[in-house]
Amino acid sequence: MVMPTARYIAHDKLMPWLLGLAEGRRVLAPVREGGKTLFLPLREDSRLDLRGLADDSAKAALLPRCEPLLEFHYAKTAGVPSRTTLEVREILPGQETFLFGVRPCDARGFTVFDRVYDAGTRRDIYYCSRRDKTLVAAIACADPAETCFCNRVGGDPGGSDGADLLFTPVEGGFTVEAVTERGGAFLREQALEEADGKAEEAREVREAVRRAMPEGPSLDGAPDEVLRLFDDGAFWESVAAKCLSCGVCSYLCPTCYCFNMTDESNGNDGVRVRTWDNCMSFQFTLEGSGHNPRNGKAQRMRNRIGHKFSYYPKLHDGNLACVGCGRCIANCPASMDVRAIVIQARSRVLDKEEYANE
Amino acid sequence: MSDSYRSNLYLPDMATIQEVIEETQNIKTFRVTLNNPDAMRSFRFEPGQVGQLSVFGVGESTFVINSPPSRMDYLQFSVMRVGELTERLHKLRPGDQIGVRAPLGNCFPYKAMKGKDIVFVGGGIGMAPLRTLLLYMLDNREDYGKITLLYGARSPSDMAFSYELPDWLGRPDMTTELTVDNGAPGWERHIGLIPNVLKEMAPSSKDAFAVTCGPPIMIRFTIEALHSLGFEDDRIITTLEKRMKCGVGICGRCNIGTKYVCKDGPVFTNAQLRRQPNEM
Amino acid sequence: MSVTEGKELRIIGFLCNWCSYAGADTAGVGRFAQPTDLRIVRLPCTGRINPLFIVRAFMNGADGVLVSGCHPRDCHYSEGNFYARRRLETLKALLPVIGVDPGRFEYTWVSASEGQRWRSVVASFTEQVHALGSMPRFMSGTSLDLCLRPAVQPRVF
Amino acid sequence: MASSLDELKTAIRKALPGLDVVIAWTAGPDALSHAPLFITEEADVARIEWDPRCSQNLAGYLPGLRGKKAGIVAKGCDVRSIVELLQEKLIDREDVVIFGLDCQGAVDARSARAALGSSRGVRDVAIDGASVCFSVNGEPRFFSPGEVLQSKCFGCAGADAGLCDHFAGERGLPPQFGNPPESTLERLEAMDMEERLRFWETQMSRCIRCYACRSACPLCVCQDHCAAQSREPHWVDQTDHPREKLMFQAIHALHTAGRCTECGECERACPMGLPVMTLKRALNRRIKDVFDYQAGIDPNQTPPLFEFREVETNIKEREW
Repeated sequence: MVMPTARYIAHDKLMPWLLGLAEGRRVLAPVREGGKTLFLPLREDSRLDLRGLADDSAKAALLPRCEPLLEFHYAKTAGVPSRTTLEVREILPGQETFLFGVRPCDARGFTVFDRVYDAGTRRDIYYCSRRDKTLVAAIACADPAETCFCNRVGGDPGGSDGADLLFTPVEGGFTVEAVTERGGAFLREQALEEADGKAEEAREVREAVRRAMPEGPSLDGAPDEVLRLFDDGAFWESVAAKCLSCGVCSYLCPTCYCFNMTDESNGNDGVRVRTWDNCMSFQFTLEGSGHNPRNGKAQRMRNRIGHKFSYYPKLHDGNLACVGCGRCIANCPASMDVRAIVIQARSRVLDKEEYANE
Repeated sequence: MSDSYRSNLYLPDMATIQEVIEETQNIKTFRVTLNNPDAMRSFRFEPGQVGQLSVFGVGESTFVINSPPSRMDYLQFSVMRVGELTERLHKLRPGDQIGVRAPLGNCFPYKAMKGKDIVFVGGGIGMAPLRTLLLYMLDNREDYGKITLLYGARSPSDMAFSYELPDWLGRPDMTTELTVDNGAPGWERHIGLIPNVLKEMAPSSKDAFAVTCGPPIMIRFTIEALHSLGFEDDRIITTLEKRMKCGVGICGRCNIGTKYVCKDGPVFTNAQLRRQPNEM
Repeated sequence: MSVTEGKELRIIGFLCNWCSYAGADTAGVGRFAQPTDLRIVRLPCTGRINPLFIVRAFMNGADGVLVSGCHPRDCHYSEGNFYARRRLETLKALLPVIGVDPGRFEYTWVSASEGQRWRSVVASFTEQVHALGSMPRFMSGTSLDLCLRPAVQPRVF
Repeated sequence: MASSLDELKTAIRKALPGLDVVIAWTAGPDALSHAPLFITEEADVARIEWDPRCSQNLAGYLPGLRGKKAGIVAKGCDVRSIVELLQEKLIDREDVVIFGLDCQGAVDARSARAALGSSRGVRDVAIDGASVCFSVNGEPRFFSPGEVLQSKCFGCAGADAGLCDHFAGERGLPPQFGNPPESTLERLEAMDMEERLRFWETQMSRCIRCYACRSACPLCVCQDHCAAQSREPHWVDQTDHPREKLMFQAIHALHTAGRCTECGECERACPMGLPVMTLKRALNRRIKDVFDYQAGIDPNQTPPLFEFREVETNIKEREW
């Protein structure tokens, strides 16, 4: 299929266009509310905020904070008061969604989910049907924040991995380019003007932001270092010392996908819900017997860093489970910095090995 | 693979409890059948695979299917009462409805074990996963060499499967030893910790596999004892337990390094475990 | 009783076993006419009451909550109601901030012999709650309409 | 403040040999908030920072360090948390060395970021009476305290130097910033009951249940065993309903009633910017009125809900 040519939409046309799309489907976009910019269903009175990275990641579009997996109903059997019947039904999601305004890092985060939730024979139908019904429109970055580091984890501030459409800010508006065939088919149906010369400008904008990214050493290629440090308790104790064991980093992370499943019921009716879970929580691995393989926050931090920079890449062709959005850094109540931990781990291993070689 | 046949990974099959056996004061065995007769008829699993049992309104938990695949009248699960879900399971009676997501996980390498001597070492509820393999091997007796079983529990009254023990003890084609930490009047078998009794028994490690399951501390010392008897790490097989939710390697809590116990396990050789970080 | 003629409201009573529950019993035995909106939860002592019981009751859809125990200095356990008094006084500051009218919650002391007093406490508290009407409910699914479909909505509020 | 910082460093260098660890602040990954620094070697002392970006209350780390000799650098408000921990015997006085500081106000990183547009280029922050000055790429930018400081700074009682083992800086009067910005509690009080419920419904719908409010709270000592994640008792369910999330806030507020010193960590930690200290403020106000008690003032006092009077002079019980 031939991709449609790039299109252009002016700033003042954007909101009406999005609201038009919102007829018949859910449009999620970064909206200013309560002093925060969050991905919320777009309404006429919404204050669209495209200034930078939203405060939450858009992962809830594909993995809601809480989603019902199935519902169950107990009922008394007529005539046999001691017997109950049980009915269980799955609840499948079905909403068409246009997810607008994610940044390239967030869109790339979806590819981290895809490898786990849509893995050949193991397809999570809740995730997959949301993914199938969601068109992802990313906006290339123009103004990276101090905490941005997508360039250090294999990402690109002007990239389009995981997205169907790529918007790029240009003078007066955005260019729109199709990334996937699905995006192309969608774009063809939209009455948007041709981008013409603006496509070239867009390319320059993306080049410029690549140059504007804060520099630093790459964080990939660390899987073995993290593993070799596994038994270095003192190291993990020291990096985890200030951690509060809250869930800010996990819940704002566009790649954290771990979940919990719980039954919640009221009398005879209930739902089995899947909710975001957090590997820094004590309960995450607490077993029925009271034994907890990750009893302390140092062990939990080790698994968190291990998962993102070692285990996941080893299982998935070297791709990190981190896209460098920096939300965990910007929002950590104890100012933890995941970049620094990986760098420290690496230099700790180097130091040790040098010492061993001497 | 086990999980591929399901279109919805999280939707259990409805099942009926057919029989409840009170094994000990805190262990009950449930024999269940799937409500859909076709599903029950076509149900296939291999020894060592697990299932998630659902009590709707409480949740799910993982248990090994401890009946052997060679006996498919029902699926059997033995449950020790330790928490919210097992507490509720223990209150269920024949006829009650539960959910079953099974089979999940890998199985014992029973094909690779063919022609070899087998040493089973089970502690407490850890006997349950061994039972499925043991019965499977007894049902295919000619495929395997000498079979030795050492089963230990805290006290005689904590021994599950007591109704099967006379058969196991009496069979000429296997050697069975029982031990308890604390004896009781009438107890005529071993009194002592499993690893110590194992060392006394000293089964030969030549052409043999050892299969062990039990509390973490028992496994640790049993593996030491097996080493001292000359068992190599790739001939020591254990089956692990972790907190699990999804059962299909997604939810992220049961991993040891890159291995998910629910999907890549629960059965591992000690050699495999030693290649993973030490996070038990 | 005018208040019982209209729609019944959901009023939860947390009563101590030794005084107020017995007092309610006395009122019942004495066949004192009372409104029927109150649903009683019996507890060993008002000192057993976690103020969160009351918050949870409102969250679960109660329109009013009444706590009653032994008179001060008459506590079966000597001092349970003294602690309860402090806790419940503190709780009074929380409820209105989350939108529960202060008139929807009261605590008082009724002894086992005070059947008549129990009757008047119940009558006047019920009347007070009826004057406020039913508690405004959270709209379901504000943030995630998917999660709580009407058929299976846990604890309709 | 350079001189206070030097004094502080000298005091820590001197005390460090007798301590297992000293907790102070150092430059963090974000230019608007400094990060905790756990000092075990003298070389780390040079990294200590002290300016209005030292917002985090470090007292919450102390219960976890029990059994060790720990030094802690504390602003006046942080000292109140330490006092409360001492009162409840959650830490041992003889094991804690308090390095007090004269604080002129602490930056609220969130509002500062909003006011500045970005944290990039921020080099220094200073408070001079009625204005807060950020030096951004060498250019001074001035804001009023209400725009960029934490709301707790407006009721600052100053540092009680008497409780500190060391004190760096001047033991002067606490900063006076004039009119505080309108608080959520005041806004709520102008609403009717149903509007208040709707207010919380909207606010809590944003809550992501990360429990940072709890994890950051220096007085939440249950932590790993919090009621929020317990199935038995089932205080809150795991659905995304705002009611359940508000219930958790009620739990937090009531568990800290008579103990909360309004250090503001719960609100500072909240990644969704929710006004979760409001409930605690309301309880504190009543506790002040009824029991004439303020948490974190006197280490020898007993929190009001841990005791009682047979005759409560300020409680007016209802007549029936």
